[in-house]
Amino acid sequence: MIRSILIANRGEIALRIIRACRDLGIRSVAVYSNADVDSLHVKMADEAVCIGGPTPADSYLNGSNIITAACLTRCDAIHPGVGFLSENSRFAKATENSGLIFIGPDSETIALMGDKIEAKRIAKAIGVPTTIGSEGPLADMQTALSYAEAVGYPVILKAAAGGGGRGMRIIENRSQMPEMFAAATKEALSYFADGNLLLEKFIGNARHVEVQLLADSFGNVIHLGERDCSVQHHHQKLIEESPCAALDEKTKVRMTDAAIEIFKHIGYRGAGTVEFLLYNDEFYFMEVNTRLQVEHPVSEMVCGIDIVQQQIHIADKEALPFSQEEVTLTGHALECRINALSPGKIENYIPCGGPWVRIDSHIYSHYSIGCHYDHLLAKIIVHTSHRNHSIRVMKRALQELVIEGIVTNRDQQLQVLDTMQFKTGQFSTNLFDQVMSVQKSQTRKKAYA
Amino acid sequence: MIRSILIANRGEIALRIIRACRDLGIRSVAVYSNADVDSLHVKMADEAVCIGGPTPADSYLNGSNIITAACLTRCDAIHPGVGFLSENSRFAKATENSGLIFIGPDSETIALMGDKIEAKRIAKAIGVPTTIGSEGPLADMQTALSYAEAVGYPVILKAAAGGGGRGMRIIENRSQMPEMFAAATKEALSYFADGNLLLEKFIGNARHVEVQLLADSFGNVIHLGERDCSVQHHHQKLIEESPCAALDEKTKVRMTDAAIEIFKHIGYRGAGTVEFLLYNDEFYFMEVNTRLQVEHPVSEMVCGIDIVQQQIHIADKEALPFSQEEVTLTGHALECRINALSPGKIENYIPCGGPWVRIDSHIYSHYSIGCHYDHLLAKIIVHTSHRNHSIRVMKRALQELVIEGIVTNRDQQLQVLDTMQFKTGQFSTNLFDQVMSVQKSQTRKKAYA
Amino acid sequence: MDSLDLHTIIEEFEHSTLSELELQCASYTVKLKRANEPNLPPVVPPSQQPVANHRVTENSPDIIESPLVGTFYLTPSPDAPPFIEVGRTIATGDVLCIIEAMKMMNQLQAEFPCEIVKVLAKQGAMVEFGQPLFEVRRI
Amino acid sequence: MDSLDLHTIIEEFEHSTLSELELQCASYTVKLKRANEPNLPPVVPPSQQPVANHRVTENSPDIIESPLVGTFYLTPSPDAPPFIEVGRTIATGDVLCIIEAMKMMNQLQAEFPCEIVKVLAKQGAMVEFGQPLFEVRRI
Repeated sequence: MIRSILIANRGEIALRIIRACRDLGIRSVAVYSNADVDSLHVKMADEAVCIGGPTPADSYLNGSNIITAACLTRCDAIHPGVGFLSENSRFAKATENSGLIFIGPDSETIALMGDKIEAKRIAKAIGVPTTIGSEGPLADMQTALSYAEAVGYPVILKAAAGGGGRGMRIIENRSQMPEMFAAATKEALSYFADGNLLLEKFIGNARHVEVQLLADSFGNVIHLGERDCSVQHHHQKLIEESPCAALDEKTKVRMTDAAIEIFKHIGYRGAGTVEFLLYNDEFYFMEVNTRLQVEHPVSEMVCGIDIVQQQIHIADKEALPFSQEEVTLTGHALECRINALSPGKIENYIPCGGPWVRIDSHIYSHYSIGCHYDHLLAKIIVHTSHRNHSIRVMKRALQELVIEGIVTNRDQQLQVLDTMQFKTGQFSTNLFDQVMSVQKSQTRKKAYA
Repeated sequence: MIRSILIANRGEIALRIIRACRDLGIRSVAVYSNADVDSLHVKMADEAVCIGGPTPADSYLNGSNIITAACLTRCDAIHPGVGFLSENSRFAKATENSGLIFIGPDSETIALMGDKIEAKRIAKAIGVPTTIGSEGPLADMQTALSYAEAVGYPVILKAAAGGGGRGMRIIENRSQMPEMFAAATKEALSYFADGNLLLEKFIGNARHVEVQLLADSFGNVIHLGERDCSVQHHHQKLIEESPCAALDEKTKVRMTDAAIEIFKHIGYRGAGTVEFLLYNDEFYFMEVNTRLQVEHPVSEMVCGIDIVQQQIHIADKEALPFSQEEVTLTGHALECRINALSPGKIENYIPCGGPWVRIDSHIYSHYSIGCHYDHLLAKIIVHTSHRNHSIRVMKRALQELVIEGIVTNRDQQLQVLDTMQFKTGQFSTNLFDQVMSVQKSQTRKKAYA
Repeated sequence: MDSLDLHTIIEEFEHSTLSELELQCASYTVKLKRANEPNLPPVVPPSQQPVANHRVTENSPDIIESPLVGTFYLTPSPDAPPFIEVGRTIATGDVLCIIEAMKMMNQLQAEFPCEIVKVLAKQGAMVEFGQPLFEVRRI
Repeated sequence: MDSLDLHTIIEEFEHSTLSELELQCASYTVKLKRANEPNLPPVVPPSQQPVANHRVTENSPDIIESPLVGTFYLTPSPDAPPFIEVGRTIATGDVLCIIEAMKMMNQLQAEFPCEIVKVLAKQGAMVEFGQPLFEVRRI
């Protein structure tokens, strides 16, 4: 039985997990780097252990210090949060080997789904549509060229070993291939120590839609609906919502069925996500995220289920307490990520509030945003009966939010919410860049006027 | 059509109404006293008008200045909020006479239900149980004595003209009557300029349960479930929840039916509440609140309906957009009021947050709490699937709340949540005083030890 | 002020009778203090004055503020001449203006004899509670 | 003003009759004060020291901090005598203690010759990253 959990993370996601622990009566142990002494997760947890210097490699990626801290503070389990070690199968394995419970899937599952070629092969094998392209790593540039001829331009090169936009290149025609292939190989090598590349047909005007799943140790797999995460900048999600405005009921059922099928096939255990590209009512498997996701609150609000609590219950070998039929998805939830666009000290923070608003945030007045970690300041989540209500409530919430002393992306988010594309639900992953380029050209016009 | 609203109130409830305006695309005009220059409602509204000095009589009760401000800022309507002028039928009438919409019931309805004797008479006439006692104001102390003999001690004296615990006295036996009668008369006279008293049989171990209703101009009346507001101190509510833990399904249906019956009978229009005493599955009509209530969020969370938006739609002569059958009450919502126990400056405020938590509050770091108005700092509302989850989430939220610089009732609230009575749902309106007296005697014991 | 350097500031201070000087500008804040000269009277910066319906600052004109919310009129009727004019002397009880509220014409009377220095509100405009209406000089 | 250095400020102060000077700008804050003795140079407070594994304060002992999270042992095995003792002199490379982590016994070696002044961690207890383990005096 899990009675205490070490949280191997920081920021708002560490608070999120501490809150789930409190709600379950579980003791929480925070870890922190020298740079995070004044962080809320350190203050809020029942205990806190300093595990290293500011650089992630020295602290939040320092598996040995984290596992030792968990053992010495008598924790039963480690929750890796998102990012950092959350998809590191070696860390999961080391955690298990130390006699601790890793709150996440088996280390084997993490390793299997971490191999994007293998993941895609499995999806294809059980009949889930995947984008056409190379079935495995490209031997050389010539192979890339012949695949590209076969599927037709544009194509996209991706690092076989990792995500986050690193090693990705979109190639419009044959002449761009040599340069792009070399650049992508180099980038993949430097970020993932693995230069292998995949090639896929590039679907330009697509949406990013993912299905949230819960699977227990007894073969029960259920979904909590889908999330649309198409508003992105450099493959970083900015706005997420559930349900997806572009998904008809039939496609939705096919997509959630496909996601459940994959999880059943690989014997997945825990919370996880299957990501798809959606284009004209056709969807294509992209990858499996074997962890909690930043945007999980969007699903929590529409289904009323605490995903982090369920992660803990599943890790504790409990069966899911509800069936698919007992899950009701109500209304529409929308999340905006508020990011810092510059480091600095928050001189004044007045959060938004009131009806239909949830805030997941670790900031406070006089908190300093350093340059060691990501720049997520707050997730504003709203939940109402309809998508257009949610958009209006989100605008109200963003407008009343006060964060002084640093620059944030609040105004950019408001601009996106105000576009006709977003309002009507007709947009794809390039919406954010479109909005920003329009703004830039307008600013330029003004400058010349 | 209502396109702009003047909000004749301050504090968190003014923010609540501004938020509803924003969500509906309605322009909001705040009013404020000299003492509230730095208040959030002044900053958040689209416009703000100073209407007088710090004393309520000079500003928030100054109907003439408020109505003039509404006219001159070209508002279509006035929302009175809670307290202040919200149940003042003369103000409602004056608003109507100025060609403005009063967001609330007809002034006649307010006047009718403001007369507690008449309200009780109506309830009784249509078959709703009322507490036994005098049917009208007591002529003199001798009449009080003979009524008390007839219904049996203990009895309670109440001011005929007002509520809020003013002019109330509980009388255990005959010998206490002369002194109590004189004191209650004096208090009623000084608070309501009306010394008339009522006498009722006192039900000691009862709960305070109220039904939230919405009624439009077309005769549609629906309820949004009930709220239990039994945790009180000096008749001031401290904790509210929905549904009520002590109400079986049969009694609940009878109670909501009775409430709807009363609203239909008097032709009520707007949002309103019928308050009952609940004792051993029997309930007794107490009064009708012809306004929004502080604890309305508890109902909003279980039904997913924005009560303030509905108030505005109803005032705008729109029909209710849903029937009783379309209202689904889900889960359990709990609200704790965080009050200041001392005036002073809030040096540091870090709100609670995360899943299942809503905060309605007007405070911020460095905001000063004066002594002119009530001491409500924040309403923490949680909504989960079950009552015991809600209690745990509320404890988590209260524990992480940081308000430095002034004394609050946060710890008292945590003590109440921790009692066996509250946890099991078996308590009555004297729970808070019991908890505090136990604490006092323990403190005394410690002092002697 | 941006070009002012420390040397100049100290120089200025030295040639003054001040015992303290605090200076704040875009680029820096500086505070100078001189001890030992007991002959100089300390300069006390005037603190905030309490806000009253008639704001008074020593040797400066009074401000007459609006006691209610309403529409400000300088004339008894659209065609009539104004109640007061700048430069005119007013006796206690003289009508200064009308503030219309709830269809009532509220005449605002002078509470002391004074000379009108300036009219601060606009004819026909809304005035808030406490809004400055006239600058006057007591006689 | 940004280029104004401490020397110039002090110079200006020295040549003035000031008793105090406070100055704040983008890069630093300085406060100069002169008591009744006008010969004393102003004291500039040292700014915050960077935190290092070996914290150094002038004229005070060094602190050796834990470089990892683990269990602190002063002895190589339960029955063996401790690696070091208070008062003893240690050479560079001498083992000070063992920190056990992930079933590995990590020997912590002295990086400079020193004398052990105090043992700050408890035998068999958990130590965090950066936790002070020994107070030593450099030789």
